[in-house]
Amino acid sequence: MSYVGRSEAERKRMLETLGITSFEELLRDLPPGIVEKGPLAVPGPLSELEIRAHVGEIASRNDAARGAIGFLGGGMYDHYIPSALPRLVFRSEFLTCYTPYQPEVAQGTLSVIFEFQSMIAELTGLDVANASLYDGGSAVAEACLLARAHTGRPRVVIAGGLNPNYAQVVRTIAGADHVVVLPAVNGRADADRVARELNGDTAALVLAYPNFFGIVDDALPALCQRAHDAGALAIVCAEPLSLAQLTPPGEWGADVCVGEGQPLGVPISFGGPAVGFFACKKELVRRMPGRLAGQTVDDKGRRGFVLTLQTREQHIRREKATSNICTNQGLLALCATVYLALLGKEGMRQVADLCFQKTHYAAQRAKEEAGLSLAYEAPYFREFVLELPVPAAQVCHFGHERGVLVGVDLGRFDAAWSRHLLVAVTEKRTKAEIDRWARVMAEAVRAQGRVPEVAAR
Amino acid sequence: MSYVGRSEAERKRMLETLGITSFEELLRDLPPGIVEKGPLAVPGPLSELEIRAHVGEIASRNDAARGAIGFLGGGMYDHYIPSALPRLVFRSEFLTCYTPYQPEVAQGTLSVIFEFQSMIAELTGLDVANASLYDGGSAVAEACLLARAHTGRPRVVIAGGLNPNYAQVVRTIAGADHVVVLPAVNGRADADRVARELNGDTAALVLAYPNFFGIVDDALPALCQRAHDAGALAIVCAEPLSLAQLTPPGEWGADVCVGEGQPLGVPISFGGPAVGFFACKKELVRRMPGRLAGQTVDDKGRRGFVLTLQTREQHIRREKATSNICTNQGLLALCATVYLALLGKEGMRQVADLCFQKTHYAAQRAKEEAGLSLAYEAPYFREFVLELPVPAAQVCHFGHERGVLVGVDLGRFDAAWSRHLLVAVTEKRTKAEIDRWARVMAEAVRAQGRVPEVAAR
Amino acid sequence: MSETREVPVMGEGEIVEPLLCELSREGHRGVRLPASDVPETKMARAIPSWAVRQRPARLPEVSEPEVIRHFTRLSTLNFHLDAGFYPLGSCTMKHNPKINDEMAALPGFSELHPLSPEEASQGALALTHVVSKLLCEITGFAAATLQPAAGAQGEMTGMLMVRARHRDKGQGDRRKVVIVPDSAHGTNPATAHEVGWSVRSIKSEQGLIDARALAEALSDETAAVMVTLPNTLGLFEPRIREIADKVHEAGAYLYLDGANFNALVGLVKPRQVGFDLGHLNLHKTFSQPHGGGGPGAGPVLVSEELEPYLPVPVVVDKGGSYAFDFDRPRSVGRVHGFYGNFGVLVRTYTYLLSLGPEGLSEVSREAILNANYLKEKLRGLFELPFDRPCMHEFVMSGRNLRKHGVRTLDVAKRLLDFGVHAPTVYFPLIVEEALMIEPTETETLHNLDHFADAMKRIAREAAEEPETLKHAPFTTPVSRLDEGRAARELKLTWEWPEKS
Amino acid sequence: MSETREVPVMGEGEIVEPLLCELSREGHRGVRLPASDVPETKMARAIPSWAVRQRPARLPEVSEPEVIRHFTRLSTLNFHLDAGFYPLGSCTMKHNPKINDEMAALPGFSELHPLSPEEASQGALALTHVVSKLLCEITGFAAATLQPAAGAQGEMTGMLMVRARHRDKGQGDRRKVVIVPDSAHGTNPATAHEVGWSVRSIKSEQGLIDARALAEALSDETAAVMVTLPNTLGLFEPRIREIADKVHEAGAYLYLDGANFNALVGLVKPRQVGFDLGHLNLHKTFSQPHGGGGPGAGPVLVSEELEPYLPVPVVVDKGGSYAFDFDRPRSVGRVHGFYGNFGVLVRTYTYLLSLGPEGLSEVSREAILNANYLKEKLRGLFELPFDRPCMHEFVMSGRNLRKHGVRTLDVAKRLLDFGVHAPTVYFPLIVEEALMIEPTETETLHNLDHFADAMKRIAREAAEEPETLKHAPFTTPVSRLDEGRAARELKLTWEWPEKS
Ligand SMILES: Cc1ncc(COP(=O)(O)O)c(C=O)c1O
Ligand SMILES: Cc1ncc(COP(=O)(O)O)c(C=O)c1O
Repeated sequence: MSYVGRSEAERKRMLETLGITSFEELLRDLPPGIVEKGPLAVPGPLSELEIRAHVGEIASRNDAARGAIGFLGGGMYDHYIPSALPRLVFRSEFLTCYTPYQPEVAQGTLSVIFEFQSMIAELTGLDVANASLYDGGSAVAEACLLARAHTGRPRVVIAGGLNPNYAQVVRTIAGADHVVVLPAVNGRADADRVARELNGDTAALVLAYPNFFGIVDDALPALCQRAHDAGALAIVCAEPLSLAQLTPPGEWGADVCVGEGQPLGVPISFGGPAVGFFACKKELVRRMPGRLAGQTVDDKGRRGFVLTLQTREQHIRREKATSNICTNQGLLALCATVYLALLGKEGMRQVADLCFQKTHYAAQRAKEEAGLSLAYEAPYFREFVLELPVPAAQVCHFGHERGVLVGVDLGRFDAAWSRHLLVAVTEKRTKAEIDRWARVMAEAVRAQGRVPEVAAR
Repeated sequence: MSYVGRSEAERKRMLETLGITSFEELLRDLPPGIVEKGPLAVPGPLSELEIRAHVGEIASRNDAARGAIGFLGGGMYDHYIPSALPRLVFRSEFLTCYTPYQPEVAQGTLSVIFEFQSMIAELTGLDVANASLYDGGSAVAEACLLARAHTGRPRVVIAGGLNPNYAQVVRTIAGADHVVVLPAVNGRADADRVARELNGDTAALVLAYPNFFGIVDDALPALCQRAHDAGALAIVCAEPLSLAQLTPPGEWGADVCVGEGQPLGVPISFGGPAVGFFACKKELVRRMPGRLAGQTVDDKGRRGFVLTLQTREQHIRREKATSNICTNQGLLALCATVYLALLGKEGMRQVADLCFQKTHYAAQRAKEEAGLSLAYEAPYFREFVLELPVPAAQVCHFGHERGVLVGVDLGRFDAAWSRHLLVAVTEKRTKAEIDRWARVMAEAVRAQGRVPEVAAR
Repeated sequence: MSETREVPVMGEGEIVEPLLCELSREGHRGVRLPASDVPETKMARAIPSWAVRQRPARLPEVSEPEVIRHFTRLSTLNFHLDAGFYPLGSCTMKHNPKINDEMAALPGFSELHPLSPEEASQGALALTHVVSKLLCEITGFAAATLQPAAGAQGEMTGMLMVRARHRDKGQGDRRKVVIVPDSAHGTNPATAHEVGWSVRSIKSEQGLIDARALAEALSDETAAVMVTLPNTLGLFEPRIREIADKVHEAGAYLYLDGANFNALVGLVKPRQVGFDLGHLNLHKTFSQPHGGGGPGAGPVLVSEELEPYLPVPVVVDKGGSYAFDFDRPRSVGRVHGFYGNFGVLVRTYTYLLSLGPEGLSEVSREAILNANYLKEKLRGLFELPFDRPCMHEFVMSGRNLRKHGVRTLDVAKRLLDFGVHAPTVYFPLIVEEALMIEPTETETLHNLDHFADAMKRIAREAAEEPETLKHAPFTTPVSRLDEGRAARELKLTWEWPEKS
Repeated sequence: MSETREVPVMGEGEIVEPLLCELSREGHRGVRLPASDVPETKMARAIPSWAVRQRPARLPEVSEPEVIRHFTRLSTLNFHLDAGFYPLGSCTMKHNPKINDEMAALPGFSELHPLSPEEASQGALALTHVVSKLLCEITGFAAATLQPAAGAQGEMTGMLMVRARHRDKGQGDRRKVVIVPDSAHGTNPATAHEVGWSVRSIKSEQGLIDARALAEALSDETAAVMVTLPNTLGLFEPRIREIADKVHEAGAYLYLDGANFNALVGLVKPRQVGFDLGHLNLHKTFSQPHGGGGPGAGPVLVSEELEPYLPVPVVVDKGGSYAFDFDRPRSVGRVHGFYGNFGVLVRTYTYLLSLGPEGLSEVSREAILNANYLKEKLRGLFELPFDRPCMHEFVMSGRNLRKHGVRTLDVAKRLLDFGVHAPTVYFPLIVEEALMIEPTETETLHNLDHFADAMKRIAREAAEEPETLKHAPFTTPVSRLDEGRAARELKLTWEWPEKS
């Protein structure tokens, strides 16, 4: 399959216009011997018909192709995506346009960004939000960089409970030297330890809400206060769908609220493309990373939107930019915007409530059916951790063979958690499916010893 | 799920505007007791999430949901549909617009119809074509009605080889009294018999190309001549994809060429929505059924398209209309137009050739692997009939259980054909699939006696 | 009142979008197919030589990107329901839910061959069966065929069934007249004619069927009376029961043209009112997208008496499995090559499930409320020939604008400048300069008010600056088109440019 | 030369499309969810009271039809690739094949959870693995990470790897300078800064790297040199091998900013030229749609020496099955919460398969031919600061229009009236009034000629009627926007209307 529309006659005409007889003459600036002689060793060309067969076969190797019932969370969730959403998002007007650098022909994209910013600000309880960042992990990292620039201090303290992958991203990007990652204690931040780590060098304290274990950590408001007392910013990494039922971080002390927007209508797609969101107080707006759409008017006084405060960005400010980000996750921010619009005020409350209800029902069934209890006794919202009598990897394998992805083996994150299973239940799971899950859990635990050992990772 | 956007407050405001206090006052013209008291006994309401589960389950009861390999033809074929096609056809601009009665805001639809007409005329070798009819069956019937009106004669002769379903439609619509359906002899028209049936009362002779058995009937040009000699019109029902490799009917005598456009990029969808096409000589244009787009200019001299010759149609001419058709199959004509554009001149030749090649390969494999031979020794293009030593229904059942839809049991059409299997092979079938089919055929035949008897219909 | 803008444009007399033949470039290719993987058969040896195409069909040669752009750009020249309000009377341009399309596109349905063995098509048969049952419940009829591909084909199927019934009763030779009110849609008389009958049109009285005229017209030659309910003026026939009785007394059948069934869903069951049979338009009442002309579906619902005449095949429940029944000796036969527009039925089923009983009765109630509200808002701007509560639509007349030299057509064209589609115009024929307005239930109050405001402005323009209206529309991709020229020159196919 | 049209419009100062908050109506609902089917847990009992939201988030209340219309109408305000030519330099706006989207949307991929057991994700792991290998083959590098979500993140990942390597060699404290040519994209210096290094910019000479300036800049403090090849002027550095040698002699690493790799596909393998590492932009060269800003993917390819530093996890082939390898002690760590933009990789794989070896080498060749052809066609209209054969793009300068009081910005805006997107303007910074034009390989000769004709007309307008240009565009949904006001007033979120 070639997408080039060119006949030999046209090629000849073009070369004539250029006054040359062979294409190679155009390559005269290339050092000799540099042009590859042979063809690349890649497969193809394949027609669409062949591609459907070949790529379809690869996709079929994933459980998802067989409609496995999933109870997986840990940062990404299997939510219902309204039928209208892909129809809108896949309109080529949205899908195949570039970054809105010519606003006169990009009001669609710019209006959507403005709406996304508005709704993220509302959900998080903060003043402003940006057009998107790569994902939850890099959003936390960018927030830390902002805090550093704002406070002029180097140190970042990450309280226990942040998604361990995100903590790793922060360490990678913000430099491990100045990033202190504290362990969770009983699935929560260790408030005393956090307090001790906050010092005059500290730019930011990073908290999670609900946290990686699904827990709504009661200490968060107080910890924000502690951060402020120490002159640091309080950064909250929040799960945005829960915010429809939970008090927004902006109301209990967050200066910056970031997170992963995937739960808002973004296909889960093996973890990406995802969409990081970034909201903060208005005092911090000039240090924000990424694009911002702002309202203005045109020549004729009509309302319109443009990218604004571009002097923060790399293409203007180069090494003095607030971030190096350029291409972002615009299309996924569009997904989130359409999702929030379709569900709306009442739908968002309802979906968050359904997740809450079903999650709590599942925990109860795990206890009743399989005699399993929570690893941490703490309030949780949309996922929880079970303490298993057997390695979680075994239980996951057992479930996989039965078409149930029972939960996330936390041993994949930390060997110390190898008997901990993180279970998330979304509105998509029916009571019957949850009951089935509980039975599979019970069987898996009973089958202990008969299940072959599998790699923990 | 309700699609009504209305709050109680708004409803109240509207009633106030109307000066009434209850909706029921608007029903005062309705005879007493006519309004249903209770709710309808229908299921629902269901959310999209529930509908996906429920309707998805129903769909899964069809073999097609499990990707069965198909060798079914008989009027509809499993062709490759380019990936770009649904993306274009499902653009709401095309999908959710009405019939182009206001041409100023319907140039998209009108241009497409014009292009469809142009390409159908080209493929069939005739002067003009219309915007679509319901399906192949009704297109044949409409052609017969046109012939009647044109000749002022009542009689229609259908030569052997027309799809029996289409013949039935003609009898239903054009009235069985004056429609003579002749049997096929050796899978072809019986030329002598046809000649005898053509008389001074005959309006039309209907021929098929390739015919229902896949055969390219050598007698067709001569039969057209016979029809003309008798003062009747020659109507050819053609399979349009084959026309990319076959001489167009307009070049060997057809006055009207109709058929089923499904092979041109229309999803097979259990037989509908399909798309009938209708092409004819320009002398007959004023008697054509259905809509026609014609070229014109606007106020400013710009080219544009409008529905034209509407005086043929029911909304203007009422009982004097050439047909009662109103709503047609516009979206499917769009599919065909996009398909013809994407495949283009060379692609259409290639796809027709691939069908031809693979069909002939399959027939050869049936002979080699299963010792099966053709029911009719005659040139065939894209499907053929096998003569089986066992009931075709048994072989179909055997294949179904193995995920191969081996062909169409012609016993479904005529009990005399209960050991005839109609096999169609499209470009989608790989050599490996054809070989598999041949093996399944061989096994099925060998299993004779061990296969349980199944209903022949 | 009209502002002006100075716009340097690319030059008039231009082509808004080239045709495929103009985009074609020799040697360009769109999508590719796999090479053949089977041994070659020489076509010349397999096929008679006269039948082997010598000259390739002259089809366009365009690369995939350019094909996509062509149709994408063409699409943007259309007004469509997902862009705005579409108050086309009698067309029920209601919201087209996307979940319906999604379900119809499930491979289990969309890739199902109609000649798959029944055992391989159980889902499709089950769905067909249940949709029949649900439509019977909604209308009160006893049985249904889902085969007709549109309303007009439904009408024809219905008339064929009536004819067969009369024949069975030995009255086939006598009963060959169909009575239709003069407000009827053109398909009604056209259908009657297509089955070989004659048409007797009766004049309406105050927009309603004139019982006396009907009585006079009825005779022992009457085969059927076709009634649209509510009628095309949006009025419910208050004496419909009487009418039914009279029709039955005369030995004829009362046929429902159900194009306007959106007014009745969950409110009135036509069978209970006395109809013997009739069709529904699934592309109107049941939210099937109209696709620029189709597809639709026109299932026909019938009383027990007429059930034996339904087209073959009929899907029957064999207790746990479903099958086609072809063995119906009194059937009128087939009207479709297969089983009708199955994909439309999937959408209909999805729609019914989405709405449920409450949602369905909301359909008619909100549609009626919207229509009456809009009628009230437009009162005074145009004439209201029949001023009584309407059902889901109403008809006004632009007669009062004649004094300014303005016609209904001008109003329709001008509306296009306001982001709203024009209403149906010049139909029904019995109202001069008719404007037939159907808002449907899915339009918000905001949209109704916007429409009313636009109409108000247009009515003012008619008085103050009639020339504006006469040259409207201004903001559409092309301006008014010369329909006369199209009919005179009759250019129905493209011409290839000199060299491509 | 500018024609004028008199258009009565709805009135200026209006809203092109309302915001969701303006469409919101109390009590309206969009999509519905199923009712809960499990016993209720009281939230107030399960969650600390401070955390239970008291006031519902003020989100829009809009019915599904109106949501669909809103976003549909908004979409039509965008120019996009499927509508026309998009000659944005450095952005490679090539055709986005629809089969790529189709494959990425397969449920086996799109519904796959990143924390599914490896045994349940073998397809995704296999695809990731093979895409790495193919990109290595295409670039000549030894290994790859597919984790970076865009080019800039790729740059950062690359710099982190270089830093880790210098540290391992004991030079981490010393080598903290990154050298970039002054023609470099802003992300290069921004990235260097983000990893805590300083930037040394070197002046170009005739649009190329000045070997002497580079030699002067190189020192034992140099960590890396970032080179875009071809550079942002579309020129291939003729002395790239020498440059590589010098960089290596200085103990630094040569980093490829591969944003312009479309010029090199199948033509030149960067590793063979001397690059140590670099990123590709899959959303440019590999046809990922740009989505109005993203997503993209910026895989980083490295030499054997740098392979140990790749981010974790890396997918490894365990002979028949695939697994994540986290046990990489020298890894720089993670740069993404999971594994990067997997969906983009599915598209890339599909694209590579579609093209195959011949198709891939056609990419660069046709892109280069198109750029040179267009450059020739525009010669004389604008200045050509570096007049030599270009690669896939070229840069002109609108300096010559200054005498008419016209700027490059005006040219860009006017182009929008011709159904063509504007080129990249004012970049690279080293060319005054820059116009950076990249046609890509998928544009037809016809489109190039149309663009050249439009540019010709605009150049004429600049001389004859400069005011037209200064007020362009005229045919776009809004006219020129006041960017200053946006920055001053800084309205970044909507305001709810007084009452909704
Ligand atoms: C009142 C009425 N009757 C019949 C029809 C014909 O229905 P269809 O277009 O589905 O054939 C229509 C549709 O336009 C109509 O409005
Ligand atoms: C030359 C160059 N380098 C780097 C980048 C940054 O890539 P991305 O936008 O993918 O982060 C771009 C993209 O605009 C570019 O053109």
